[in-house]
Amino acid sequence: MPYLLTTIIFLPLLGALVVALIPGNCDKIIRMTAIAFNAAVLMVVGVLCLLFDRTSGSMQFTETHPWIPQAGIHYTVGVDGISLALVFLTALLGFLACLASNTIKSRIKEYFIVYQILMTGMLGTFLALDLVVFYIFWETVLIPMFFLIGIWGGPRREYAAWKFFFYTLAGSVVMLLAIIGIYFLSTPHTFNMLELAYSSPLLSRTLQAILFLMFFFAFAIKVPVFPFHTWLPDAHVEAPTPVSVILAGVLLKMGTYGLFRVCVPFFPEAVAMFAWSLGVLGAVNLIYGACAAFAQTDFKKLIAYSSVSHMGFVLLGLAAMNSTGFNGSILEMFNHGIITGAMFLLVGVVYERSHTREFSAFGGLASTMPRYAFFLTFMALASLGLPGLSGFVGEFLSLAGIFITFPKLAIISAIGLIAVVVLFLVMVKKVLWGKPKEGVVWSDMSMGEVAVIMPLLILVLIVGFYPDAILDFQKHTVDVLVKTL
Amino acid sequence: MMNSLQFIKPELVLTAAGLMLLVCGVFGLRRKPLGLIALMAIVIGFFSLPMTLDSSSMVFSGMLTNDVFSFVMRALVLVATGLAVLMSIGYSWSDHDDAGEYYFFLLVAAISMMLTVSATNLLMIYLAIETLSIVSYVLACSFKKDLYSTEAGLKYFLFGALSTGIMLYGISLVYGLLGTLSLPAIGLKLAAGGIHEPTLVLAGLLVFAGFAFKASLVPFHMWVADVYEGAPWPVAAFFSIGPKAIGFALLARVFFGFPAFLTSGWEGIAVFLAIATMTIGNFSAFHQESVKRLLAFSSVAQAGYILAGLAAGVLGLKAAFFYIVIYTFMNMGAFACASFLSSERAPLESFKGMGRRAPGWALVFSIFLLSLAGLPPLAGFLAKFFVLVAVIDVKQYFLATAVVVNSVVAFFYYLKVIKVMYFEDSPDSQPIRIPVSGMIVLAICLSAVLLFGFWPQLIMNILALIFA
Amino acid sequence: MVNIAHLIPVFPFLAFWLNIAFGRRLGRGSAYVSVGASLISTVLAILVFMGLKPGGGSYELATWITIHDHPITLGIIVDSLTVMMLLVVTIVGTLIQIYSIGYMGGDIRFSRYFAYISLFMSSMLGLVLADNLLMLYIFWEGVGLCSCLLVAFWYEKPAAAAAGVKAFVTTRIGDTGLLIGILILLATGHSLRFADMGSLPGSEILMAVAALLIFLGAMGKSAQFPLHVWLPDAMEGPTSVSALIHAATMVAAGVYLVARSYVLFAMHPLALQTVAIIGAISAIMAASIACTANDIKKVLAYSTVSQLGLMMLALGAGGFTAGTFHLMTHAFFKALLFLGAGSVIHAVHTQDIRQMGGLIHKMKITGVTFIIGALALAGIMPLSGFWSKDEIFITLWQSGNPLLFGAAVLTSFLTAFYMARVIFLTFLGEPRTETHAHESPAVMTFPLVILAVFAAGLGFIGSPWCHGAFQNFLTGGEEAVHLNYGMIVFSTALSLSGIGLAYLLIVKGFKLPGSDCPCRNWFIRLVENKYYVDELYDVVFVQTFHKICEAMKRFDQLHIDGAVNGVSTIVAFCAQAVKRLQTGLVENYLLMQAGGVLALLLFILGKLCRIF
Amino acid sequence: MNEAVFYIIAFLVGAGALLSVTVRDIFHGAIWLALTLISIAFLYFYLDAGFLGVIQILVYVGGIMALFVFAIMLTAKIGDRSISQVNRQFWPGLLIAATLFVVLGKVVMDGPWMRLQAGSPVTDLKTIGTSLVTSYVVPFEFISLLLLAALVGAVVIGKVKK
Amino acid sequence: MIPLGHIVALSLFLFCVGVYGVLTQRNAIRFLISVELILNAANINLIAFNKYLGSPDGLGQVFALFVIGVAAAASVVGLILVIAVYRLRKSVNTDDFNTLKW
Repeated sequence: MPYLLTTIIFLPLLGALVVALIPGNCDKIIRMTAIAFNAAVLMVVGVLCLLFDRTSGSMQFTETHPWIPQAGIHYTVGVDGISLALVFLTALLGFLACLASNTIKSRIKEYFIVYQILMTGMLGTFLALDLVVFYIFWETVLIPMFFLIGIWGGPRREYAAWKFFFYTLAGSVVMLLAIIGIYFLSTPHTFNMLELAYSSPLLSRTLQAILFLMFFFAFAIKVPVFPFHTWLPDAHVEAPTPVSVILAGVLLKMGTYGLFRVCVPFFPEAVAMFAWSLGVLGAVNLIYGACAAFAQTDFKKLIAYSSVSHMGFVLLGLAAMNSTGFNGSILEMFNHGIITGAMFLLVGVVYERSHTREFSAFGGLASTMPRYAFFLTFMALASLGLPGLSGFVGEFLSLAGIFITFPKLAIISAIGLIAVVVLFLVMVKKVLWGKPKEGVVWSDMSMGEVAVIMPLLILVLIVGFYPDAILDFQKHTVDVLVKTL
Repeated sequence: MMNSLQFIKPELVLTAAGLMLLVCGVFGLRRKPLGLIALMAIVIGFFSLPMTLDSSSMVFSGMLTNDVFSFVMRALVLVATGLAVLMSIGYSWSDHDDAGEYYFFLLVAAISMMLTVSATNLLMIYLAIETLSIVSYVLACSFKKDLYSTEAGLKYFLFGALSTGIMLYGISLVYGLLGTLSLPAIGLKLAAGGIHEPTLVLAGLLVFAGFAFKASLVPFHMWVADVYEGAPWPVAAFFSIGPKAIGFALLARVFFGFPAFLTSGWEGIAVFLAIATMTIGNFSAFHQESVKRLLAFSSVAQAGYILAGLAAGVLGLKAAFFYIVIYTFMNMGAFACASFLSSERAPLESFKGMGRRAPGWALVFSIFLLSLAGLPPLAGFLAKFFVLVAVIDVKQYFLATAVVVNSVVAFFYYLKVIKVMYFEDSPDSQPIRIPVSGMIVLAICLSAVLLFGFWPQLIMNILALIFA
Repeated sequence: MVNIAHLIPVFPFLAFWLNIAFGRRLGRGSAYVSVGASLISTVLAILVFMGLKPGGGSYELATWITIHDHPITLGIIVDSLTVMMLLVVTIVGTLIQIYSIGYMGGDIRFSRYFAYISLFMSSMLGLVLADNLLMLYIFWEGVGLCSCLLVAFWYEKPAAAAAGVKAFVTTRIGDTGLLIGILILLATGHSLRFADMGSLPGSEILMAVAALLIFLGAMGKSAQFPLHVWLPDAMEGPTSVSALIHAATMVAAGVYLVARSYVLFAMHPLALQTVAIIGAISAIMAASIACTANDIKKVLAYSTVSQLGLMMLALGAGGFTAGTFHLMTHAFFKALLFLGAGSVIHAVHTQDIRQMGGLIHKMKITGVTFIIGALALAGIMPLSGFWSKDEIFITLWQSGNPLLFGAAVLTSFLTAFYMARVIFLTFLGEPRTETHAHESPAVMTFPLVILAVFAAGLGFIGSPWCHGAFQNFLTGGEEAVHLNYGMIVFSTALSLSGIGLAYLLIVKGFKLPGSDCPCRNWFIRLVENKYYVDELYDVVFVQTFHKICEAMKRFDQLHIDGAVNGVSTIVAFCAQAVKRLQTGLVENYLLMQAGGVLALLLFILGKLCRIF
Repeated sequence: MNEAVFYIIAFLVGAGALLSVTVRDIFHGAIWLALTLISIAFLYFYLDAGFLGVIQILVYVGGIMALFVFAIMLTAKIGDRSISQVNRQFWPGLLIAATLFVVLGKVVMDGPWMRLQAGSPVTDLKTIGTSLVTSYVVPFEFISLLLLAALVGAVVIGKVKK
Repeated sequence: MIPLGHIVALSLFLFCVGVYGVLTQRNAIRFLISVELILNAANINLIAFNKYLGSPDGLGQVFALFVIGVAAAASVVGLILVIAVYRLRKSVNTDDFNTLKW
């Protein structure tokens, strides 16, 4: 299957073009077109998953075409176990969020155009194997997101959009410097990530450390790692529901993906050097995020901060520097995407009905919206890492991994996990339990809303019960990665 | 001699057309046909350019040179002027007559710019720059009953007069030191050595200041915003691409590149000025409420990036050249969009709701702005990227940092315009019509920005020729 | 037949999904789904029991996940301990579900209730069957979740909702210990199988720590001091839930865990001692609180804590069989007591024993079965509680630690006292308030009777009269158990004296502690207020946590976000300043230009001069 | 003798220049400028550039000075001598000019010209004429375009539509 | 002959006086006068160098010739611009021309 990955990357862009050609007043057709294109992407990704050789840990489906050969820039894409899970996640959430976009009522055409461009950017980021191409896709995400938050967002959308944009941009320009730097430091000069994975570990420790820190800065902002996280609550809260889903589900993963794709293979010594700090940051993320989330009075903000908390596990797994930790970390990315995506969908459900996200407006929803109560409880439990659901597997693997390397951190994190539990239980209590508010008559979730969230629920169960469903894909890649350390 | 005449064929075409325009203007030909004549002349000139390639490398006894650089720059100058003419045709002039003279001035500017880039003698360079300046003063003052336009013209003149004075004084010192003004001869003399260096540096610096004025480097940029704001949109657009490209071409030819004049020691100043230029340009644009001024300062900042390229060796020269080409199109596009979408002063509020009033043009404008800001995968990004690559290659890490920090700051004001267009609604929902010639300008610029962004080889191959 | 054991939890699990998905359509039918599933499980459990080979065995279904290159399998362990627990859980569970049909009859979320119960059954059975710690942990959390959901089943009541959260969080604190213990075992021994626990390669101290951490998990689940606070609050849930989860099965899971990983504990005296001490403290403390409680369910709840403490005490003192035996008998009689209490509450709509009285006349079956259960708990021969308690006494006596033995004795005495107090106040005497109490329907009394039979008779299988059949079944040994007459006399006398004291205080007019007793002193007030543990926790943990969270939120907004916004403010300010350079006056521009030339000149000349 | 002539001329040039930018009355300034320009013409004669001297007088004194006077007459109100002719940045301006003088002077004085007393062949008119139509034919032709453009520009701006 | 340096010093003085005038004078016409001084300073240089260094094609004088021509053209345009501004503002003082700023 030549051009399979290229198809995946540019199919959404084609969708954007097609949507752009449809007259602006045909809302329904635009919506259907966008959904169709996203479904097509999902299907192609499905084919990719089927064709993917799980027994191999190397890059597959690679394509290379010279783009600017004078500057050593080639359009190179490929997929391995680490990226495959994220590509699948992107395609899935992209499709579901597209379905959930019926809450968008204004400027639909522009919305879907921008949305499709965003998809291309995200998929490209996960598939690119040339640092410049990677950077280009990475940046491509920014502007669509800026629009999606700024036009279709909540009351403080402008502030949030600015903040998101500049925070991320500040990180990525530093990455750009590092990309160029590593180009000149590598012998022979190259932007190819696979070649760099061979040549850059030979750099001196100091150089590795400097370059690592530069890349890390960019990724840390995207993840986000404490103390670079404050864009996230604002952006998540102000973004419309489907965009929040994408933001939390996919965009944050770009940062952690970068850590795995760039930092670990390129600078193994530096990563080892900073492993302890990474672990501490992970633990801080975990606990700080949970605590800050707990104090929020805004439903969506709470979920946003809980994302900060969850990403702590990814960092912990990374800091473990062993296959268990890496597996856990990557799985946690996938899980977080699914669970938090679902969470934002659920917040959106009540927001649609109440037009507020303050906890004080909710309460007793379990009585009036039983279906909603089930889904919210389920996802909250998955979020807090209830064994048997997907969240647990990733968290446990991360903890098990870091326990070998830094037992103290693992213990602190495990204790910090209590805060996460408290957080979500209290959230369930505030929203679902108690007496229903006077005069509140919100209809229960419609079948459409259930249909959007159902696949996520099923995935949570599948991964929870049978984690190898995902782990099988990434195992060998992780092994290869660990061997290079 | 025939050979030499062959070389200046495009200039001769333009001169003839200019004179014709004057005559036709006097006989009351309307604005549009006049513009078309000018345009036709430029097109003819453009297509007669390849014929000049056959000439020998030195023409008019070494006054002009026939190298790839001058060829390409002449082409660029013609394109820039052509775009400005096209834009002028579509522009809604109010309270302005003398259309024939207007186009005549544009053509004279084009001629002088073409001679500048192919000149290899400081005397010729001085004359051409001075001509360009004088014509520019008059162009800036196009609305002679307008408070803004006249003030712009006068400010431009006052600033320019001092600049050319300083430059002339510098040239006179160069003459005194080296006894010649021909660049190849200067190169030989310098290579031979034995020149009193402080005086040489002094003379060079004064000449540098004159070029920097054209390239609008800090602190020789102060006129930019006021002149652009006061001048009519097409003139401002022209200023922002034509003379600026000339400034850089001169800097490249005389100070950083070709037959080397004072090759060493300029990098330090260039680095310093590059940082100052981009920073002050960006910071000044930050709070602008007038899109015209904003774009003016943006063009100053862009000059900083180009200069950063010049400061970075051969790779940097390539990058700077690449940047200039890209810049010509994207900046022209941005100016053209802004002029057609808004009024002469172009306050930011007038762009409110443009995303709905003129969705297509708002998108095009956004693309130009984002390209200026350096967003991948647009051409502006690649330009910045190559500059950065060159800068890092020569280990100017501080400069590299300044470039990226500045590009972050710059994003703010470019996005501010886009934000106003898309995020805010306007009370006025009347759709906006753009004249055909305006569309052509935008189409050319847009396709260039996209084409060069996705297929930079086009320029790369030329670069390979120049630096062969 | 052993290899069908893994099917046991499957049916309740299916019932859960059926009830969740189609609950509203099923209506009352959902009860039958759950009870049916439960019955199938019971039958399967009995089949497994019948087919059990001596020494048991385990088998693996699949590899669940690979950690540190070592597979964690989905393994099933089937040995006598498991089978015992299986039987207890399925039988008690089925009976309680039948009871619930009547008890929960009018509830609007009838099917949801049964869904949760089924999920609980499934998790609990899975927990019992798990052959390694990680699997156990998974189901362990599952039962915790069900406990939480069922405690908060009437979430409209704020107290119930809060209790649900408290139950989950408190047990979760213990579970964190368990989790870390698992991590230690994984990191050092690479095996989590109970079968391998005797031969783990880790260092002595590390293994002891692991054992203690595992015990921490057990403490949370079994509501041992200092993690006992959730259990009394959990009484906000339906009484049938209290009976099933908070008396018979889930809370016993802690004891089960210790018993299950007993090898590990046995190797480390420190761990074992800790278990004993914690058990002793919990036993005495909870028993004393039970004496002053006036809510019938609270009395039973504290009694549960106390009895669980007693089991822990026994385990800690080396009495593996004693602890598990008591676990089994306790499951039946405590379930019976709760169901009886539920029946009473169902009838009189109050839980305060001071407002009851003379109920035995109106509710004969309930009364009689309740009294049987109470006597069994108090340890009156020959009811089941007597035998298991007797076993514990003997173990402790033999362990030679007088303090531990004293603790058991004191607990036993107090137990007899407070159970007698409940009976005197509730069923005997005269009604203190106007009630229209009536006997509960058959669907509720039927389980009571069955349970009463078990409560009365189950003890025999562990009695010398059966030659210690239970003990031998459990350990696989052939030892005969002998009658220890001294101990029988002693413990009977102890129980009777407790009942006698209660009789004196309550029936004979001595004022009971807890009402307006003139002899209130600081100690009684302390006990009445449950030793102020809740208040202490509220101040030390809950409020501190809230404060920390608030502080972090503020820190986030003020400092971190402040720094971010500060940067943008600085940039904006600088931009404003730079913009002001453009004064509009051309002379200023010229000055800048000339000054610029001069500055550059000085700069470059300065550079040159250094060369010269 | 020769030297003395030079210094007299130099004094005239310097003093005239100084006065032309310092006297309060702009009209007087223009007169002083004329004096300076004439003195410079004499300097040209002194430097054996007679043709240039003539041109200087013709173009500058005859042409440009006339323009200046016209412009002054058109714009300046004769009576506003009371207003200061110096703007607000007098001191910084003076400082920069003075520093420039010192720095440039120092550099140039250190340079190779200080002692140079050459007697090279005089450039005669014929050389200039030949140069203009051979080596410098492009500038020579081009300056006509410049003058035309300037002329047209002046007309365009200057003419007032009725 | 006097040393070349003295002539250069004179031109330098003229140049600096010109710069001084440009910087400190508020009258736009005075500005033009100052610019003329700068141009003449350059011209003095050119002619002096031509004399002292000797150039076969008389470059210095040719250049000076051009400069005089250019200066004339520039002065014309400059004065016209001053007059154009004066027509609208009735002022030739540069500190009055700040409609365009910031």
